[in-house]
Amino acid sequence: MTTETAIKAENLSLTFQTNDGPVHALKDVSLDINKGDFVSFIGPSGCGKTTFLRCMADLEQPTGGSIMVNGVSAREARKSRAYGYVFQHAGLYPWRTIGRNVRLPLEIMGYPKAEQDARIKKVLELVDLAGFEKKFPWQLSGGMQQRASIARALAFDADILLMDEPFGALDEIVRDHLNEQLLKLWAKTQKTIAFVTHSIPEAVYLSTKIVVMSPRPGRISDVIENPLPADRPLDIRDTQAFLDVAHRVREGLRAGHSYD
Amino acid sequence: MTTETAIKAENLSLTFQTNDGPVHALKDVSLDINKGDFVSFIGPSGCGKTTFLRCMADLEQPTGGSIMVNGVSAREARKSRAYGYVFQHAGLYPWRTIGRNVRLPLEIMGYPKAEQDARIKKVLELVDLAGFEKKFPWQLSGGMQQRASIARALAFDADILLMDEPFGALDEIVRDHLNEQLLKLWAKTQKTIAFVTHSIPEAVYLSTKIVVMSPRPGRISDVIENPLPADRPLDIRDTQAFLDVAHRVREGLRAGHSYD
Amino acid sequence: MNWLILALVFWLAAWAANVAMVRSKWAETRLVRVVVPVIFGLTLVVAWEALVHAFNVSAAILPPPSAVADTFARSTGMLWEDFTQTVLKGALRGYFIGAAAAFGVAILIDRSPFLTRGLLPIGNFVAALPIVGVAPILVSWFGFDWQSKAAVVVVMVFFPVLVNTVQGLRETDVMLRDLMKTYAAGYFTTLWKLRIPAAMPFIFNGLKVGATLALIGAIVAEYFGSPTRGMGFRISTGVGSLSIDLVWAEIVVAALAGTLFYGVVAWFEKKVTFWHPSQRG
Amino acid sequence: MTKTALSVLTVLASIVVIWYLAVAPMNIRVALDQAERTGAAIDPPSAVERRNISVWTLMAQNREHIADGYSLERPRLPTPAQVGQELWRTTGEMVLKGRTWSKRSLIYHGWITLQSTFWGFLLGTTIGIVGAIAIVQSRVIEMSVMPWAIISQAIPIVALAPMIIVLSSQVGIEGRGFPKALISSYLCFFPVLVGMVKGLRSPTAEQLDLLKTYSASGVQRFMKLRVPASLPYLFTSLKIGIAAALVGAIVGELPTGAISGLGARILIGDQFGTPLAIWAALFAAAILAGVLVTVIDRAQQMLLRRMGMRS
Amino acid sequence: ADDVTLQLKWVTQSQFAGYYVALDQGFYAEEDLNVTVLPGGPDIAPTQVIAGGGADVIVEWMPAALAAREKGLPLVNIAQPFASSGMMLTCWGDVGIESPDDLTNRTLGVWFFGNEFPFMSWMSKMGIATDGASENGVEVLKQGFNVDPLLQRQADCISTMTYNEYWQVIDAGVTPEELITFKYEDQGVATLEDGLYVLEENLSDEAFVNKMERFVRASMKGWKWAEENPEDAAMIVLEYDETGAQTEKHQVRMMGEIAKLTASSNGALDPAAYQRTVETLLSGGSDPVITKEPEGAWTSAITDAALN
Ligand SMILES: Nc1ncnc2c1ncn2[C@@H]1O[C@H](COP(=O)(O)OP(=O)(O)OP(=O)(O)O)[C@@H](O)[C@H]1O
Ligand SMILES: Nc1ncnc2c1ncn2[C@@H]1O[C@H](COP(=O)(O)OP(=O)(O)OP(=O)(O)O)[C@@H](O)[C@H]1O
Ligand SMILES: Cc1ncc(C[n+]2csc(CCO)c2C)c(N)n1
Ligand SMILES: [Mg+2]
Ligand SMILES: [Mg+2]
Repeated sequence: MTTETAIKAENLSLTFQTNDGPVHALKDVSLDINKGDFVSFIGPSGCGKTTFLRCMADLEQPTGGSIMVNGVSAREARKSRAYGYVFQHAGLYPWRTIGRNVRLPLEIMGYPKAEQDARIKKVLELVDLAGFEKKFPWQLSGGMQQRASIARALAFDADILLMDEPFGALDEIVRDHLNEQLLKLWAKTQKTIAFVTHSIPEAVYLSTKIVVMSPRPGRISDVIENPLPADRPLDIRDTQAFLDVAHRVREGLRAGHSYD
Repeated sequence: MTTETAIKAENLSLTFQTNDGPVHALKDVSLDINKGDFVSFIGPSGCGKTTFLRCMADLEQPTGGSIMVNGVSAREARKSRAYGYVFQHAGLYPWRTIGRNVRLPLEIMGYPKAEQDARIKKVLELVDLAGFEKKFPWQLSGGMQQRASIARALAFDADILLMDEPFGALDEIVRDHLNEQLLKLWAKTQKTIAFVTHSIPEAVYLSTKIVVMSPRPGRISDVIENPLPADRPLDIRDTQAFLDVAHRVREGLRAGHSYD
Repeated sequence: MNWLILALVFWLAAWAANVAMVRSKWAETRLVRVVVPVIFGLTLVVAWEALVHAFNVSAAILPPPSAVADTFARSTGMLWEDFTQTVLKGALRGYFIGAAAAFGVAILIDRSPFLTRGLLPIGNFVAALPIVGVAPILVSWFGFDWQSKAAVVVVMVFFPVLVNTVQGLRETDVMLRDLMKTYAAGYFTTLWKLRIPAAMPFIFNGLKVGATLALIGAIVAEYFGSPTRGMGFRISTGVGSLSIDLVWAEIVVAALAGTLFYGVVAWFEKKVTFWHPSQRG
Repeated sequence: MTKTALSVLTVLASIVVIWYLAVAPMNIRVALDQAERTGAAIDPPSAVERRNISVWTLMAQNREHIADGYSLERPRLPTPAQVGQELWRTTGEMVLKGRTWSKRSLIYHGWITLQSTFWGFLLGTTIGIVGAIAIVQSRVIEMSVMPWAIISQAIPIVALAPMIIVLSSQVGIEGRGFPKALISSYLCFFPVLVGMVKGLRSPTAEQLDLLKTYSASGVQRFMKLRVPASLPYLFTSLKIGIAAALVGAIVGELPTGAISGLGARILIGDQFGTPLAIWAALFAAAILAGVLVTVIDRAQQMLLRRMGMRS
Repeated sequence: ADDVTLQLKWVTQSQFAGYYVALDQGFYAEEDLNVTVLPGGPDIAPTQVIAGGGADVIVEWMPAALAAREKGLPLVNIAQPFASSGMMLTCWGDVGIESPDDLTNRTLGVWFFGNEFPFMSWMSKMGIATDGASENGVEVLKQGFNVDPLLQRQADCISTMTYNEYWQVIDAGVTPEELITFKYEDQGVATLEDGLYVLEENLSDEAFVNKMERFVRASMKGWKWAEENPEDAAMIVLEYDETGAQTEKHQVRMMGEIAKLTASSNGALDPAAYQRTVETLLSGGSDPVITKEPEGAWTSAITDAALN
């Protein structure tokens, strides 16, 4: 099996100029993500996870190094609509119903009307929101909104999915459920997924690769290849293998904090 | 050892009248919390955890049943400043610096100036915010804001602490750290703590008693006495005893959801 | 024709200069922020001068800015006297009385939701009364001197400040109010420590609206009777004696005074509501 | 809804009571002057002596004449009933007599003012919206124009009005409708401009980023995000704008020959010392403003509800 | 037909009856003229309107016209239907004013907008300061559009016209005995009112001059008709009043008073009256209305031709 590179960062640096002086959000970050990988990013608040994801999406301009997506520059990748992005907050447009929110990218990308309808139906079923098309965002709970925003990113054909703490606002049970769904989707579609989370079990449960980051300046402190098998029932989380990986992630994380 | 009751709810019900019809946020909830208890509330989103806490704090008027705090009505308890409350969102005043935010309850309760200063210094150290007195809330990260709001609730002498998901916005490491600190504080001050959380490990790690709630209508589905010893290092979370309690909580929780 | 070409050339050059400045790395400096609108204003003035000359517009209708500047320079004494009468005596006093009264009333009615509900629609109704109708009545009530001008200003300033203050006082975050409840804080403590500071952005909205209205109100009121001084007096009589240049000099004073007044209020707003997201850029 | 109506009525009732009470002191001097001419005994007997005596003393010393103040032909403060009667005389009664469009009918004059208001509003909102779009699209325009938009509002339009009229007739625009609409739009455009700039800027960075990830075009960004996001702001400013346009139309009627319209009625009422005519025109103007604002408010609620906004 | 636009000095009222009569009775049509009468009002300066090309001919007071001429707007009087002035100062009798000398230290209401010049000349002739600061001066108020300042005793005297504001005071219930009036005519400071003025440059245009001859002829015919049929004239004026605010009683009475001012004029300017006006204005003390003897400010050419 030859692996192609989906995302390739080399010596990526990004410094924000603020009135308190420069903030080194990312410093000399290098990382390869293969096609079909499920990569989780974990690290303390403010370590640059979101910034890294935004660089991949060409929403932020690196001040140093380079980043390639699907073999072209991040900018070209964005122009060719290579990825779907799920923001940290749902970010639904309040004046559009759930259905029309999901329709937004399809309208912009010029899908034919009939196909728009079909896709909306499909993705809303996927995230358990069938029947909520006509509701407005504020009529839904926070978790449902987050699911709608995931559906929006899945509605069009992008083989890369960038997800920034998509399940942060959900309670543990719903989260477990969506974790399972996401794994299934990934297995079925072979998408490449970059996934930011704060939860160690979530990172371990979902990913093929876990990137641990540490702050000031933001950099990668550990990259862990996940040895768990591809098929993962929920109770894999009670196995020793799982706990071992979790332990390693926790140690890596702790190193980035100033406690103890 | 004779145990005194700090909070006593009997057949507590609360129904919100909305334009979609009535919402039964709480229905026939009965619970005793002893002085010195650390009680966690866990349950799916919208099951009434916040509402229950707000009833204890006399911020919500029950539509049925009764609630007593420190042997008097919730209203009298509030008037006698019997508790400190930490809201789900930090809720700092943006026009006050962190220091002056913590000073607010002290000003209102008429503490002498010198004592105000001493207390502010003490609690800000406790939550690792020494040196940030002069900053304004928006100049701090979400986690720091949340810690400041905890400091604010700790600054004055209330023997009951009501905390609504105080650590929801924090990353796992900071959260672990604050969990430890909170346990220490509780051990030292013998406060009674009611604590809402979405995290099963957090609930198991912190509490003497875990209250599992379920929605529609909001009620208590399980009350679990935590058998773990009072002295709890962080790695107690890797023990089997811990995992067992966590499992029981998870089962209780799952019963409240419609999945599987 | 030459005048038109001159104006066009100047306009193109000034626009190019502005574009260059805004694109430059100094775009956000205070200097550029001042210079750019000033250059834009200069182009307006040059265009005006050129059009007046090019089309031979009679000075009885629209004098060129050079004539206005000339008159301005020669009449500073009179302009100052008028400024004192209209702005310092009429507009400012009326503004302070109106704003203070509105603030007081807002706090009074705030305690009663009943009054708030009842008064606000009526407030909006009264705010829609055209000043040209109110002014003659108030001049006949309060006489010809500045008192009647101040009264008109009071009426104009009162409702924007009232409506905004009441709204601001109501707008406080429920959670922040609950916090005060957990401290068992009384009405006045909550008012003083929470609701007034939280209402400040709204109050300043009202104060800013009032600032532009105050001057205009004082000037218009002078149309309906005044002593023989004041900006409105000069403007309303200047047209009749064809002293249009003097009228324009007074308009310049009004624009300067009004903008300065607005600027001062906006400066205080920045100081007082520094914490509000809209002030943090 | 009924709760609001009840409170408004209560407040209204108390205002009417206070108003009635105020009529006595406001009108006592004129009432005494008139009584003196009919030969009644007044204390003190001459107007010159009364000049320096407070109204309260005058009322106390001449109780039997207090009532006269409530039926003066030229009151300083008319009673609500007098204003109501005058309003009815010039509106409802005219309609009943079939003279709705007579020159003595306020409906006719209101209609004239309404037309200028309408054109001024149309012109003003167009300028405001187009200006806001230009400002949002171009930083140079924003930096150059915005301060002058603020300065423009510090210029008393009444001072410019005569020049606007003469100039517009010189450039060949006949009739007084256009200058009136221009003056009206001058007051109307500013709130719309400010509101729309705010509205078009209201999308959050995140909402903008989302469209960037779709690689949406500038037009798409404008139509799918900025425009819908600005609608609530648009309506709020339209409500302020229409009230301003009405005031502008009335102001514009002063120097335009004072021939017809509510502004002309106010002026003529002033010139002929018929305060009742002023009060009636004043109330007619405020009622008209109320109606216009309500119409826009209803439109706003309908549209925003369709857009799923909470009221 | 030739178009003529006439700008009046004030709102539609019997003060301008001659023009409305000529319009209504077809006198203008007979002269093959198509006349548009524009009413005036506060804030409308006829001088400005004619400068802007908004009118061919205006009704204006001579002081304002001469002042405009000095300001560079060359107005020329072509006819003078009003032979004498109707302006006066109306005072309360009970405040102790008996003669003009008693005016010192009083508060007086005065019209501005170009109408203040006769008053200023009068005061400076009597040596009374009007700046409000000097001793034994007068306190001057810019009077609004109505007579309230007198009625409410905010002023001791106000400016009135014999044909208009004076009667508003009377209508408010005041008896003539309570009032003291000083007519400018009696004080020897009368200035010519309500003349017809055109721009000098137009007078070199044959066609224009011819048009004006016909206009003046028809207008004077209108005035004489109005003097003979005052009630009908007032009704015609009412018909043309678009505000609907004028009353019959007031307009009929006004027509009666106006007739007294126009009766002795055939439309031609009386050079002696012109000279008196100029001298009054030149004697304005430190701040005269005009600073030098105007030249070419009137012409008899048109009235000569029109009335031959
Ligand atoms: N636009 C910006 N301007 C200035 N500094 C910024 C900006 N965006 C992010 N930063 C800073 O860059 C650093 C990295 O931020 P980033 O949002 O990537 O963190 P994160 O890892 O996503 O944190 P979290 O877990 O809290 O979301 C932080 O210190 C942040 O304050
Ligand atoms: N003021 C209110 N008016 C109407 N309904 C309300 C109100 N406050 C809460 N509710 C409803 O009451 C129920 C319980 O809400 P509550 O906030 O107590 O839930 P929770 O358990 O705290 O949820 P979460 O974990 O999301 O914070 C929910 O269905 C909610 O929609
Ligand atoms: C602003 C204003 N200017 C002038 C006059 C005076 N005025 C000009 S023509 C005329 C004759 C008929 O009344 C009068 C009185 C006024 N009243 N208001
Ligand atoms: Mg982030
Ligand atoms: Mg909650």
